[in-house]
Amino acid sequence: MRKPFSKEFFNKGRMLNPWLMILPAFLILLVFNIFPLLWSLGISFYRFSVIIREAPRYVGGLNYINVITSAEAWDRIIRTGIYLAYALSLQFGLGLLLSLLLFEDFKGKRMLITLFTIPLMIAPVASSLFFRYLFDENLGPVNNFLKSIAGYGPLWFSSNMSPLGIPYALLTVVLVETWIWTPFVMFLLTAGMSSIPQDLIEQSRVDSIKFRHKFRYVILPYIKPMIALALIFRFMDSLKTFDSIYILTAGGPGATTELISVYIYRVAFERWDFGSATALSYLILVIVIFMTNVFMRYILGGERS
Amino acid sequence: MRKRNQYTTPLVLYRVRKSLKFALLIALLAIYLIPIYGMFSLAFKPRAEIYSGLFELTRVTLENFEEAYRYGAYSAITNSIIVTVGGVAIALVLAVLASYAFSRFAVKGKNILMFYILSTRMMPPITLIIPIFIMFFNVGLKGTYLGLILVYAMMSLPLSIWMIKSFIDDIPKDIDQAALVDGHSTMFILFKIIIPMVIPGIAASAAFAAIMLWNEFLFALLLSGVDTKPTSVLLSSIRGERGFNWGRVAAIEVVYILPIIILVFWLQKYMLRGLTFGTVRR
Amino acid sequence: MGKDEYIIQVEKIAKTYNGRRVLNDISFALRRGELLAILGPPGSGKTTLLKIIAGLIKQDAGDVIINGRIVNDLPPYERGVSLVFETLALYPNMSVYENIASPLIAEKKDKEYIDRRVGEISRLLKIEHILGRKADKLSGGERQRVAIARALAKEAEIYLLDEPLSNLDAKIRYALRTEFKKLKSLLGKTIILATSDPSDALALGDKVMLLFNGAVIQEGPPIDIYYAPRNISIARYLTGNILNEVSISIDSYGKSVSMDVGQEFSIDPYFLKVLREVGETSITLASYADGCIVDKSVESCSGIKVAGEFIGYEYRGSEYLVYARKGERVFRSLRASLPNVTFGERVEVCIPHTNALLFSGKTGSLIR
Amino acid sequence: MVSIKLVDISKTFGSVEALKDVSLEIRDGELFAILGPSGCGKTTLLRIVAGLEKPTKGRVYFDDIDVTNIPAEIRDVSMVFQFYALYPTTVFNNIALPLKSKGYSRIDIEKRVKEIAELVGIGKALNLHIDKLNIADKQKVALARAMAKEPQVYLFDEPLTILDPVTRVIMRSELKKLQHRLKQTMIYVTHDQIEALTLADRIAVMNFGVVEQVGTSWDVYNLPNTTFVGWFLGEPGMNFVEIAVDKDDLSINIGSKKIFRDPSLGKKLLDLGLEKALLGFRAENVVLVKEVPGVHDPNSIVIDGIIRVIEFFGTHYVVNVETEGSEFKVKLSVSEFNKLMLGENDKVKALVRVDKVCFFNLDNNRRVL
Repeated sequence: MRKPFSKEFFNKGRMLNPWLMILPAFLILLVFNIFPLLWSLGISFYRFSVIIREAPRYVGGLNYINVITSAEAWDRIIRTGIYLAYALSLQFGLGLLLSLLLFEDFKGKRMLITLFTIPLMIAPVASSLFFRYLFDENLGPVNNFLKSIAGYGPLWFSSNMSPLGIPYALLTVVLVETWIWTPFVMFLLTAGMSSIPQDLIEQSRVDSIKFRHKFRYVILPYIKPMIALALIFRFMDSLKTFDSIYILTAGGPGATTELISVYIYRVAFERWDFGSATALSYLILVIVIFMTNVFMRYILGGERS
Repeated sequence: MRKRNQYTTPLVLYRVRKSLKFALLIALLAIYLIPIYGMFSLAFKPRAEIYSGLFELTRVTLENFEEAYRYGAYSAITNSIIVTVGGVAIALVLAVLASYAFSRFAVKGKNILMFYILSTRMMPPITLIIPIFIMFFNVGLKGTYLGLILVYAMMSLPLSIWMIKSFIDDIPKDIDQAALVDGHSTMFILFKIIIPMVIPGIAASAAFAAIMLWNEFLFALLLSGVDTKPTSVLLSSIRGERGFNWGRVAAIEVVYILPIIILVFWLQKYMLRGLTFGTVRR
Repeated sequence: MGKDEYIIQVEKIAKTYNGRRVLNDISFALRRGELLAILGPPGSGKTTLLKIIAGLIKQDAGDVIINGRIVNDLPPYERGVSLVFETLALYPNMSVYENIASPLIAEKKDKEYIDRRVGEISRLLKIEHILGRKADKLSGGERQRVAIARALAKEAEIYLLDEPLSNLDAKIRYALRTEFKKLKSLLGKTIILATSDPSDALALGDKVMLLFNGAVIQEGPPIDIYYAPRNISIARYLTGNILNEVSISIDSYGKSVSMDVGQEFSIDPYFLKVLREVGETSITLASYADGCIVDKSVESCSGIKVAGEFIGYEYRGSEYLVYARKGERVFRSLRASLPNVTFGERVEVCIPHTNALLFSGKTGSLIR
Repeated sequence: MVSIKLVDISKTFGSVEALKDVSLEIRDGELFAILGPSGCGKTTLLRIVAGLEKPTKGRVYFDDIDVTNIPAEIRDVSMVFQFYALYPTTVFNNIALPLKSKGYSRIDIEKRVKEIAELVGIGKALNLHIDKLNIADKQKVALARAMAKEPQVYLFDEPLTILDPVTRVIMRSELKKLQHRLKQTMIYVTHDQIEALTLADRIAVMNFGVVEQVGTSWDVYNLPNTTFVGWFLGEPGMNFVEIAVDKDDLSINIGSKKIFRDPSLGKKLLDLGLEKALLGFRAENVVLVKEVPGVHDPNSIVIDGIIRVIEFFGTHYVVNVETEGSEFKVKLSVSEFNKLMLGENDKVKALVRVDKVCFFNLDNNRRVL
């Protein structure tokens, strides 16, 4: 048998203090997570900019007041809300449809599920960039196709209103994000469905009950927790949406697709106003921590029982 | 010809319904996979045929890959490998130790610590980026591999700890106790008994962390330098150019996502844990 | 050490979890070579008690004394005990050989010794042919044997076995029980065995200790436990909660007698005298299934006879177990054939006084 | 109301052969039990009859109609599962849902549900949510749901296992009564021999995907076709001891000891080509004595042995006797045991009447006599 440590290390009965095992990981988190978090809390109370090279100046809660009273910030928050409503309902609608189609067992089901999960795992940067090609307004395959059947291809990256009530550029972001994330919803719901007792599924088959009864009495009770879980995950991750927007539209045209995370990024790294940016991100963080708390209670509560 | 009986009509109806459902599923899958297919076919298309239609592939050529190489894709991929492997390696070692302690010992404040670790998954990275940016700027870590590797280690630690812990939790504590009665030491139990049992789980956790880091964009954008820029940043920089070469982009993307696609097939079994951070097991 | 000295003494062990008392002043002592069966329902504290003896859980109070030495503060591997877990806790990624060798490796024994010892033990347990197999590729019975083999590999003073026969098919369980008893007399080891199955405890134990809700309620040889259960809950437990029971009330003058099974009953005069002599106004009379007669009519009954309704039966190939009911009371009788009645018909139930156990109606403790 | 015919059914899962060429005929209106240890393929067989699983090979017939390819949804059978598999809604809905999809009118459904619920004894619980019921009532709901739709066949997958023993006995009687009244074909899968022996008109005993024997309770217990059936039924199972026939005097021997001298039996075995065979007998059919009385019943086999292990089971003792390297069990009542005053390592003689023994071929474990 190979021994990775000296004999002394394996000495009989030598117990290790559990804190010693946690410490290294904790140190990394301390330096690169806890410390920056506290620091950024500090920054949010200063007027602070690297570019102007002036010394940071303590301004108290001014940054927070500025952010809360800023029409611009509220505009971005509302945009984010609209985006969330569209993206999440599309992702959940399609995800549910897919998982229902995948409910019954058939040969190759696992393979199909795997294929569906590919978009989820590849870099949003890569897929978004490719969607720029697909949705290219003049020569892209999507518009080529639309023109050949409908004679018209919309300007996918413009601020023109789409028939769905949001500008085309935002719609494009929603569609791309839906492409990426629908499999996530599908996957969680499918997992929830696999927790339905086999007996109950078979009973419903032998009884040959109607689909709507099957959905209500057999499927829904078992996927409820997964729906909640997926909703919380998707809500919090959608707040973070950055990569795809940055690549697809960079927030434009104008501020059409400038959602909250892109907005903070621009305040910080284009206007170099670190104070306002950290203040705003702290407000978001508070929401997220609150949600995480709810989530933890849900998950860990369920796990205990 | 089979005799008509009570089953004939219902059977026909049953089969029609089933076929329709299957057709719809296949149609959706097709819509789903067309972009991926398009990416691959574009990468192998001659430059002149780029806008010729998604499904047409008259001649296969590698010229796009040559172009990509000249464009610097090779060094970007190398950079991606360095920071990903570096970040995952550090995180993995630390996570295995920590998750065993979390799983097996009554550490004071364990729940709070685990909660905090999970909450980092939910934190918008934008909250952290500003102080880290300033910190790296001042310490001179900006633009270095080490800087990005350390940040990446921090980023993948929570996923690794939660996921590996979920695997260790699945091992009955009786196994540890049996080893204790046999007379083995803590380190023997961890390295010779527990870890060998969760090797597949640890590998899967590492793979998920690697995918996360491989795909990471925001930190890479702000913290990498000209020479240390990973693939995601290279791809994003193409965005700013006018009338750029789509064949070349597709070629870089194919090289960039191919390893992930291969991993996805292996990771299927662990997908649920990976997606839910190990909080849901299957 | 003399033969009469105890090899293990457990004195007033107590343990509380989250405010719940799981063990309450447990004491017992055992001589070398004895087998103690701890019998109790799931959750009665058996596993906790074994783990306290093994040193895996620390007791709140009381002492564990092994070979005359108090071992309370010793870690598990210095106590000279070996434990077979209910879950077996085999190391699934190791081979059967490595599993059995594990305690020997921890003791840093040389290769030759380990080889010899593993060989010996695997022959004893008839698992030589699977030594090379991985532990997660075994059948239930094989896993059980490997776990016992690993425990035996360690030279221990006391072997602790937690539900060693649970999770097995009834048939394999039956066979393994006999084999286990043979093994026990062959090795002459001191064994403490926890089980929730009365058959295991009665068939295997030299002594049986009943553990209910963390407290010892009776201790003694199997036959004493079975024929003189200290209180009625023990008798109920031994029969899987289908003891034949009747409540009898006798007024203080000993004149009028009534039962909870209605008006239709008769008592043999001699037995009535016995009941009166007890001097209690309320008595619960009980019998096991083999001490009860159920038939269309029982002509002479030397005990008590009540009327009931035939509700069903079990055919066991060699015999019938006939079920009758009167009100809430259910009676079972072992018979060679079925009574000539159909479901729902009236039958007579007779419990002869020779087979009757009498318990106090108030305290439930055994009178006779 | 159908008879069911299974012809050469095989089923493989990956590389595992769950069923191997199973052929059975289940008569119209009979209660047929399939008995076997876990993993013997009995549940798979039931699921094939239900249409939940397709056989890899072979056909299923309901009367004369080939239903092999008819899915469960339209096969028109009822199934009751071990864990009752109720829908999380009211009792009424549970019974009514299958009827709704059968196209019954609202009034019909209401009437029928009430009728059946009354019959099974849950009439008062119709509007309760199933969470409010105890296990026995839940199983009754499952039974009522199965009955309401008037299927061609009832399929039971260990429906009584989770009930407490007394309720189980009562439910068993109820089921038997019901079966007498409905005269419906029922297939009952169980691993519990008592359940099968008590309930069934006929039993199929299965092992490793093969039907070892089909017969009445008495047949399978007393005349097992194979050593497996003998071992599986009874507690303890049948004893098997290897014997040899002496070619010269046609006596029967265990090792070097003669146990039976009547030449006719030895001749029978030799005529079957068996010099060696397995002697099978049940533990409760053995009479144990310390000394054989001078003249004993010539129709008894006498085996000398030594007591190795004594096990006390409350209602009886089981004594393990060793003879010439083999071992057998003897079941004794407590009074018999006490009379004999037996102890471990005592020498005893075991007497078994020759009409209570079976002989099995050593090579294929099948019964020959």
